[in-house]
Amino acid sequence: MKDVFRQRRMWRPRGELKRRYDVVIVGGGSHGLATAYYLAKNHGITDVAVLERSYIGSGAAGRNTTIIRSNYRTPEGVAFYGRSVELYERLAAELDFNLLFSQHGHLTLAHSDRALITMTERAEVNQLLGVDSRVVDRDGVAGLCPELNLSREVTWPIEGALYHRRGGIIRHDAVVWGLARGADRRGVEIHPGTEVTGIESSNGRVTGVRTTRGDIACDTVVSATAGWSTLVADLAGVPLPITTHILQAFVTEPLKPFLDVIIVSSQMHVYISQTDRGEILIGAEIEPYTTYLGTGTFGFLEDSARHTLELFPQLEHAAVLRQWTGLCDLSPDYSPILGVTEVGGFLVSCGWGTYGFKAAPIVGTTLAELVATGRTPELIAPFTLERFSTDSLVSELAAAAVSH
Amino acid sequence: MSFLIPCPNCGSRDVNEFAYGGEIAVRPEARPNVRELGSYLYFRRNVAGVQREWWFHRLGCEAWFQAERDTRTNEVLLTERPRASRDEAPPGPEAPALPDTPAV
Amino acid sequence: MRLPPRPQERIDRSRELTFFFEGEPRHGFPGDTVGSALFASGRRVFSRSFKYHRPRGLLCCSGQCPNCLMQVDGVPNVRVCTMPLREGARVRGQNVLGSLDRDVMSVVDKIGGPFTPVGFYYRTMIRPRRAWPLYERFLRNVAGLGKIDRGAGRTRRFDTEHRRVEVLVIGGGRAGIEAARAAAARGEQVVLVDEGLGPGERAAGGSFEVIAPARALGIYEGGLVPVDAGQVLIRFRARRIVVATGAIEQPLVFPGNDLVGVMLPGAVRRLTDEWSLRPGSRAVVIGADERALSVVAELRSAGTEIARVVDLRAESPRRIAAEGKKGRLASVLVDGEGLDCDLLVMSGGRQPAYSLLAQAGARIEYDAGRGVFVPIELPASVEAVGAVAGELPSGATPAATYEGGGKARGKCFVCVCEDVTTKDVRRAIAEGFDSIELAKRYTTVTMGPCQGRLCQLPSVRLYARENGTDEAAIGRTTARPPWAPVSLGLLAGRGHEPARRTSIHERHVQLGARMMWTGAWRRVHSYGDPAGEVRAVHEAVGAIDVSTLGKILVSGPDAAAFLERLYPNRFGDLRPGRIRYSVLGTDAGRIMDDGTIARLDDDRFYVTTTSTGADVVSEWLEWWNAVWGMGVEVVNLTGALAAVNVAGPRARELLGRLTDLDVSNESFSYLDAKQAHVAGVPCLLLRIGFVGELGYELHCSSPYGEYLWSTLLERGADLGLRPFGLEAQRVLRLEKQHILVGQDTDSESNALEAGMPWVVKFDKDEFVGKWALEHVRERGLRERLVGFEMTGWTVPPEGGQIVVDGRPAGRVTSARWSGELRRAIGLAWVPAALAEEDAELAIRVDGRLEQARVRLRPFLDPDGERLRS
Amino acid sequence: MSELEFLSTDRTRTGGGFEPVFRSPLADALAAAGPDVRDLSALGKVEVRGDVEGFDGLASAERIPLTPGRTLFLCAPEETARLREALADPSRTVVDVTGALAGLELRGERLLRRLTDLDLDGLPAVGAVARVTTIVLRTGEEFRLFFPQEYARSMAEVVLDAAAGL
Repeated sequence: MKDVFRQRRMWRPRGELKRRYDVVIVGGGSHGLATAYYLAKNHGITDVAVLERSYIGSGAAGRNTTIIRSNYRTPEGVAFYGRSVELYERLAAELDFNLLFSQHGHLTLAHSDRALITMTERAEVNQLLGVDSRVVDRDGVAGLCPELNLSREVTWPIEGALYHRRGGIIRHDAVVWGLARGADRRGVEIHPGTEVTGIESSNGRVTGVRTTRGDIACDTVVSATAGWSTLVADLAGVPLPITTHILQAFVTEPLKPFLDVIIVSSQMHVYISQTDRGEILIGAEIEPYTTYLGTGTFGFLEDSARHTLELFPQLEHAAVLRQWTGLCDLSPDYSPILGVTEVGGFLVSCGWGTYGFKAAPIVGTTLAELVATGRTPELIAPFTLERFSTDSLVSELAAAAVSH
Repeated sequence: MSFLIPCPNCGSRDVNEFAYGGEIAVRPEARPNVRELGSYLYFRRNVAGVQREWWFHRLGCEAWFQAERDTRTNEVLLTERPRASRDEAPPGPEAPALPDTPAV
Repeated sequence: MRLPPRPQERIDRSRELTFFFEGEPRHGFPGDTVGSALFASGRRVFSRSFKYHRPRGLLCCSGQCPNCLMQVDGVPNVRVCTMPLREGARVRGQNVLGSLDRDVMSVVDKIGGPFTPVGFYYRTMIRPRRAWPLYERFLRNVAGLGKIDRGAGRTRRFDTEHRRVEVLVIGGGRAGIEAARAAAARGEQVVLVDEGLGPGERAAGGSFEVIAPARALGIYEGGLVPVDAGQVLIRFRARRIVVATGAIEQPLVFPGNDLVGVMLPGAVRRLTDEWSLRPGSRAVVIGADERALSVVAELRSAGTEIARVVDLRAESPRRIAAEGKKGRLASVLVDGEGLDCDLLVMSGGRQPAYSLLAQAGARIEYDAGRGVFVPIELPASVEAVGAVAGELPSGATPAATYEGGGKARGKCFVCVCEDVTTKDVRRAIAEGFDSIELAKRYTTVTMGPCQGRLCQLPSVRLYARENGTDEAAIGRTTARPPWAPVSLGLLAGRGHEPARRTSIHERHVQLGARMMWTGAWRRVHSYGDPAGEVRAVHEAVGAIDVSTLGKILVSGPDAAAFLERLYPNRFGDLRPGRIRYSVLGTDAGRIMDDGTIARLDDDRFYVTTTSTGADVVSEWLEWWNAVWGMGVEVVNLTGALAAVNVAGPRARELLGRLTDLDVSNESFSYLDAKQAHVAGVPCLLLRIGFVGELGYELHCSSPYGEYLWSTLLERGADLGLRPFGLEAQRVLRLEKQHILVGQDTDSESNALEAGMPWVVKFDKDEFVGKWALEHVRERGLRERLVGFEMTGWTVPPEGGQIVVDGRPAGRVTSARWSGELRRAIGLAWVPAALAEEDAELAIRVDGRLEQARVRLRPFLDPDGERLRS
Repeated sequence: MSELEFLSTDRTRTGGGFEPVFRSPLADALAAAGPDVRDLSALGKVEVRGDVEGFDGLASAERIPLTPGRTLFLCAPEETARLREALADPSRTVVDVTGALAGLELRGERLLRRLTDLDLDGLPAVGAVARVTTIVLRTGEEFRLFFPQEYARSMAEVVLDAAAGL
């Protein structure tokens, strides 16, 4: 209890950059900080600088809709995110920082029998890999979330759902701060307000980075910059198969508890949860065009509101308090791109689309292992950048490219 | 922001009326090897700056056109009807493919 | 309780309105808000605060602050100070355990304060993990403000209206009205919107339209300004936007600054002038600008005694603190001098209400001279006038923060929405949350219902002081739209989703069909007896509405060459009047759709697509046409034509009754296309057989679809004709191993692995996807789509897994019971090694493994004799 | 098969016990509508791909340019055949879209404002009406909407509902 009252700095203000670090991590979000934390904790590598252009957690880590789950479609994805959920479950105790992880379950609604087939496929794959996930029918949905409008007199009646009991929401900022504190305490230097302007290499290997606060020598650079990944990889001369899009979300004014489980409608591309603060948090799908401009659209509010009320007409009077956007780095197969590139010592974590935050701890542990040992861990081997040059995609997409 | 796009046929309209066709990629002239094919199919410049791209006016004239847009501001600098040319190939439908669990 | 009639009052005393507070009747007048009527009835406590459940009373009386959030007619979080009073309104307090006056939860304020410093929840309740759900349940229950009625449905009508206007003026204060008048005088079309109830009178005589009360929600690009006008959301597209949102009165920060009875000057002015109410009997006035001081006269005229006026521009007290009893103001201490009072008017200056401008792209900077943030560098076509532009009277002193120290123990609030105190902010800084954005997330200052209106400036000032820097260096947090909270109901509007129905839809409904969605189409699942429908097709004749099929006309001198380059199958040599099937692939070699293509004549082809693929395929064809610039026109005819598939051994007999066309097998063979009148309706007839029996697809102009359908049913009745739906069709096509794109294929499937190498003509010079398919051929197939039949009686689930060594190795994409075959059959993706006739598959069903055998050829009529018969 | 007869609504034959019935896609949907809403679905509609600059074959037909290469012609139902013939030219693709498009006539700018964000002073135009691609024409306070017939019921629901809200 005493820690509650003691005023103690979460992380130290760092002075000038050193001239050299063993490892430079570009991006002070959940992935960059997790990688730094696990480098220090699991491998004793502490001569690490995390360079963040703005403040820590200012990008996707602080803008996502905080959902954690592992009920993916591909065996590779299920294994990877499954391990991530396990790590998340232990993370609060490990960091001694309450991440407010609410595992109240995750319901992906099916509005057609075609959608139910995909749900079944996911449930079956999930179960074979030990992930708690099953298809429930309309009655099952009613039991798990009686507030849902199960009427047939709506545009998209609910036919069933995929239920993932261990899915949940977590306090995203707390994850960032907890990891930052953990890394800082182990000696990692966190430098906000430091923008990388160049990546130096020689003979196909990274030798250092240039920043707005001076140049640094290093052997390893890890880019964990989500929507900005292309621009950072360009500095190293590494082309990436990703496009940058905005994803939007909004919250309502705080309300008394109304919804525990997370509701996702694949048909209407809307998802709804209620935060511990009482806000109803609603998100949608990415905007289809690429952009680096993170301002929100009004059409998003209108569409999401319409879809939300189809599911929860009771929320008619809930009032939208604020909307925001984040940048997403979308890969062609909706699976991440993790690990080595053609430039030695330049590693990436990108291609997350909208799933990045769910993977923070597993990205941290696997990338740290890769940096420390030079070997790509088995769990992330399917997610190499090389797969796009060898016709071995790991597709989380279910429907054909155009029909669904 | 929900920016406006000046459709060459219909005039300025909200971006939501249009389908985005992706940045204009160069289609190989001759048979590419697997690596070159992957590069053509998947790798994108994804610039923060002016990008030439395809748009289709779905809720309007139902025609394809090309635009130059600054991806940092979404300002559309110009739009024009396509000029037929072999090397400005559509790489594939970019927008419609989404996983069955959106964004979460 | 009311003062004698006053000149500016807005109430109509000739009529009384009755409303209910916590079930008890109360009275007010037309012109009252719920808030003013409650105040008139003697109510002073309007809400309980978010965290400490402290009593809160009217503070701003202008809809800015969270202090008067109540439940009105079941609607939570209503700002009652601006909500017009309605007869019969039912008003309740919210976020209380007990009542507004006796809230059990206020114990948090008494004892919880020291134990619940900012961010305490991050540091506690971590172990044991098992206990967290209990803690969490508690946390969730104490959080939140209003309550949602779980059983409620949509009750109100909301509409959306689109309007174009030359000049939109936001804000009906002096500057806004002047700007509107000026623009109107220049002959411009002007609309002015204002949040208040009274701008209509103020603007009288102007030649412009006034919409009030109405709130601009934001300035989105392209001049889109959505305006909340109550039941209607007006989406304005304005050529020019004039922002005249004024400035927001800022509170002072001192211990006890949230007590009931502490008010901003605007609240005092509205209570006295508009509703003829006395805000208090004895007042202390403390202000950093003329706003506070100017209410002194009003207070006097309302009979309020003035205990003391402190002009912070003239004197600089070191300490200010308010003290209260049971949450209500009792006295104010100014440098040790105690002043009994029940009203404290405070004014920390005015902050330009720049949020709309910031959202529109203006730069916002701190102006040290005036002590506020001001907008600079406005985007084109957006103007700011009046106070929001920084036109504030000079001489206002940036307000300091007063902390109790010594004996003053009261909490000193920076943010009343979230109950954040100066102590909390200091602690956050000491813990390392030194950037304003980090601190915002940690302390939640500016994240509450006021959206920073009342807490942004005080918190920035406090940061500056604590960090030993100035406000400009601290900056501000991003202003996020919407500018005012807006209900989901209003945003959603009426909520219609466009749905497509075939021209035969009503007949299906009359036949008792069970309808289902495929894409935006409503289609028939079955007419109640899918098995019987299947039998009819096998044994007699069936009819299914296939109007939803995509139908695209490709015409022009290059039409053949165009299709030849686009599809993997060959079309250059297709004879007029003949039909060929193909999948449609991407350059990655993946299947995006499939369908038949009929050549109508030399330069016209009739292309069909799947029901959900029509629009995308048509866009895809247009796209390549734009790229290649060939002499081709692509016309999407999907909705133009109704289509009925008549199939079964007696289909020919039925067709013969309806047309003069020679329907013999010799002159109208399998895969022939012909035009003829059927039942007097001109039709395109395609002899194809998705369902595996002798069959014809009849395509005719949509308005005749219903007639054609009815005639078929009528004239086919004696042949045993039955209408059939999608469920029967799925069984029938599965018996033939015909694939459904999107169900049996996914985003990665190619024609070779999907078992259709015959559709890919590698000897063609070029076609879209050829390169990729060549690479697939060279690397070898990794997986295959194959047919299977179950050894037992179980039908495996669609989506079920093929298991090899305990791991998922493939999946069932389709599975049905075939009454004809008396077996469970299906299609599945399996590892290429298992794609051999009779290979054994283990399929997971309800957690067990069931056996199946691979079948590479159609289960029924493998040589297509029925089709060709 | 030189003419695409099956696209035309005026090529039916009566006889042999057959009396084809043209049924408007709005027939059921507008049952409850007032006199201010009229069904225009039966009007002749012909879409032309290609150049129509010099075309003056049918004076009574209304011409609506959609894109430089696409034009829609409207005419009285009984004139459709003549219009098709007049337009026929090897350089053009002529498609009878009479059956493809449903048509509605409505009164009142205010009602239209609740259905579309098109600039009502810049008509004719093609744009979203109730989220459906629609050709919108205006004569004073009268508006004509032409949209894919499969959306007829959906469109009618929205239009009648919006009218009820005024």
